[in-house]
Amino acid sequence: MLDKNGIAKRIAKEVKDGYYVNLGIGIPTLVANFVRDDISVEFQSENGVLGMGPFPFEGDEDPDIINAGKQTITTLPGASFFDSATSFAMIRGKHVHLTILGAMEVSENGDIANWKIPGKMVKGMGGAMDLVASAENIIVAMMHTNREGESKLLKRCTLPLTGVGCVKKIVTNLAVLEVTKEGFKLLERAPGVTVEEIVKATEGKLLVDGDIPEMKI
Amino acid sequence: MLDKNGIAKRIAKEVKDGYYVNLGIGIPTLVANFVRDDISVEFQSENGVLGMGPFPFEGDEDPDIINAGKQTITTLPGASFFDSATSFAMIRGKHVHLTILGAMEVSENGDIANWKIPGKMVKGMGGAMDLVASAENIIVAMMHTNREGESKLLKRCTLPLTGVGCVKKIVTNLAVLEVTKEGFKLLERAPGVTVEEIVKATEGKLLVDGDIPEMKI
Amino acid sequence: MIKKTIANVKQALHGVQDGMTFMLGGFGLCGIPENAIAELVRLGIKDITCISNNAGVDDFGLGLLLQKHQIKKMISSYVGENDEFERQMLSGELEVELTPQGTLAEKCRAAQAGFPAFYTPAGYGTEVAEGKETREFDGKMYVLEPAFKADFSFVKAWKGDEAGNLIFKGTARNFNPCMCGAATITVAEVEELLPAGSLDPNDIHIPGIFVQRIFQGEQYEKRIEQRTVRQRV
Amino acid sequence: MIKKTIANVKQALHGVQDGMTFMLGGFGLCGIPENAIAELVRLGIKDITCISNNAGVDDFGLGLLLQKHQIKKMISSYVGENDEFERQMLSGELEVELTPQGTLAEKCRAAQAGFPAFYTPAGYGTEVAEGKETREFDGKMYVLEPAFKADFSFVKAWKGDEAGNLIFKGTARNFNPCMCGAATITVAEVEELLPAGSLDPNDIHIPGIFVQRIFQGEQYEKRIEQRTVRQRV
Repeated sequence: MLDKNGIAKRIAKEVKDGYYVNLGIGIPTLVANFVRDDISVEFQSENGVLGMGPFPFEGDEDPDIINAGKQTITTLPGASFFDSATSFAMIRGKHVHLTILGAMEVSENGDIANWKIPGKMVKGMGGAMDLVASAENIIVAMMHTNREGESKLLKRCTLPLTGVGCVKKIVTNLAVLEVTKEGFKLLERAPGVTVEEIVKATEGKLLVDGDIPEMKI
Repeated sequence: MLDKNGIAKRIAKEVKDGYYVNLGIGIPTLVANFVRDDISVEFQSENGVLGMGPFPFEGDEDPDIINAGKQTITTLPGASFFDSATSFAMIRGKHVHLTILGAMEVSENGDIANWKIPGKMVKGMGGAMDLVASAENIIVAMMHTNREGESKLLKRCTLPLTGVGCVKKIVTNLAVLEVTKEGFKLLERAPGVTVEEIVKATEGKLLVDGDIPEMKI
Repeated sequence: MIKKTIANVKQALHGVQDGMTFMLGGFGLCGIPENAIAELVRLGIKDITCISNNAGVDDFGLGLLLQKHQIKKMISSYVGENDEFERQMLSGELEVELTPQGTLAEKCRAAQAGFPAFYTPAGYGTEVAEGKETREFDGKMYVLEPAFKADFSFVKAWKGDEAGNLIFKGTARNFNPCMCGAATITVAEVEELLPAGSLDPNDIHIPGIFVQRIFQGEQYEKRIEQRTVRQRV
Repeated sequence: MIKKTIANVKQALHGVQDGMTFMLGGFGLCGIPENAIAELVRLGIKDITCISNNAGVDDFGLGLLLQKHQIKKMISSYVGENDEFERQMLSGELEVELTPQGTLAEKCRAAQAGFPAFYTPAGYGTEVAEGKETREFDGKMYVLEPAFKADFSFVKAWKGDEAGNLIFKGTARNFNPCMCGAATITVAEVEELLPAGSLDPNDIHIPGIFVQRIFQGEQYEKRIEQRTVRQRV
């Protein structure tokens, strides 16, 4: 079973040379720490920066330089700042190659819900609706089940949607899955996790085809 | 009867304090030379400059700093450069207060034609269609008649239109006219020009109400 | 040069009234018009509709206006860091229109640039698209979103000049440029107000034509929401 | 940092083919991609559709491609300074789609920003709107204009860096920024190509994400179309 860093580490392997990548708040933010350093990647944050670097050294924080999670950040050589309209031009115009974001629920046809629990909690969609409606490649980082042990990989989302039929891949604490026309296709098991455990934790249609390898991270 | 400079001089009186003004190619360009220097005005050129100044001194021409007429220009303190999309955001968004442009024909309901003579001549509309479709205040600078002595102030334009019902005022070599719901309203006569001459030179409906003063320029 | 300089925040807010719609720049607490917000609190303007990506935190930014119940309606994309906001929203005290962030930015830009509406894929198939016109282009579905209409835009820049030209710093730029010229009156506050001619015309982010009033803010707290650092080795 | 540097114009134009659609920046002869145009002439690429505000003059800029009859169709707003262009157009040798200048810019920007189409008031009631959808918003009529689709964008900037970031100079900016990222491949040529980190992230006009290839142009003639001066007193 993976912890948050494990999920981020596995997702980092999906990041390819030459990719511009948008990382959502939470686990996705951690992905930057695990990307191979022999490939060239630039991180975009929708509040208006391309070429994000690591957190600043203590005392170097600049209130005018933050990421979409409102965290103080630094920039790398080749970075640029821009306004919100330009930022979403990058996203909507498919110039950002990969979006990695969290989810409360994902359905077997690739719908995603991650911004609202009616009557209980409303964070807002932020840039997520624009990202999922536009990106060619969307990977979701999430826990396979909620605190009550109920599956978050469903036949149909029960919460208000963020986007329809858009999720391509899901990396959870238990597995790596691809969203196909037939449902969730199991690609890899987390270390020490059995196929049965994944089947049990998945409410939506799960395709298990042959031997499922344990993921290497 | 006015010459080109006279027309420009008369139009300059329409330019008010605090106006952003777009000047078309030809006579309109000359207007800048005659604006009172005790008022604050900024000239916008749709190729991407606000705060245009006079032509450069000989030897100071910069090929990267031109106006929409492709003439070398200078900028004044407070000037800015921007791209074409932003330039037309200024125009379409009604941030430019006054547009002054030339015309081949104007009709009594405010239509204007100035970009094409089918089969004969095609200059293109440039920014004129955007300007006339957007500006609150459009003044046309033109000769009252063509070389054959035929009126260019018509009941209906015969040439392909640039915009419909948009012209507010016209300054010609003979007169100043306002476009009203009832037709061209004669406001002023050029020095030495009689009302009869203007009536004769105007094909569209001309409203002559009382004594028509001679213009002061 | 058309001068846009205004002496202070009081004069800059001349004309604001109860019930108006305001745009406010900033992302979280980054690049917010601190001085204009403080003055709106002081003036006690009520029943405001605010268009702003976030609503500040409980005790800073737009949170100050929320605390005093001066806001009738918020149009935002994200409200995750403000408990009072969430409480007022869930209790129904506060009307909230949640809008995808890119749509929010473009609704401002559309108002600035004279576009009445635009088609965006964001929100298609979600409750955001409910009651809105949808349309297919090249096999993909889009939602028609109208431009915003607002009375005042309050934006914050780093440097500005007498002509109203603005330069922003870092990610404090965010929504500020799109909101300039997107309301009837745009009020820009800057950290440093310079004479015309001080800024290179090539470096200007927002030309002064989009700004009606500009003033130098008295002071800026620039509070950091999430101070994240790494240790020096 | 994702490196976009290409050794020379030859490599920068790798993949261009007969029958393709190109966007070319510039206004008149100001800010045109001189090196890319020269290479297109040299390569003899035919049946091109060119999206460019103007068509150069008889013996420079796109005029060079017109002379050799390499252009099948021009999409422009103004052609007033090019006799050969006017001749080919009136004779029917050249297909021409005249488009209002602001519409031309926005059709580029729409392609860059992922908008399928937009409503503009420009051209309503004229032959430009013939056959196009029109629509009323708030009592004013608008024309629906689709985004451009192009294979290559050729733009010219003043300074650029290895990451593809661009800074333009003066009015040589014009259509160049809107065309970046508006075609499948954007090729930027610059007067000065610098290492990443040389440009202030705050000053960049076009972030490198919109540019696929960047090279330093061998030389720039920068011909002036209308040399207008005043006499020194």
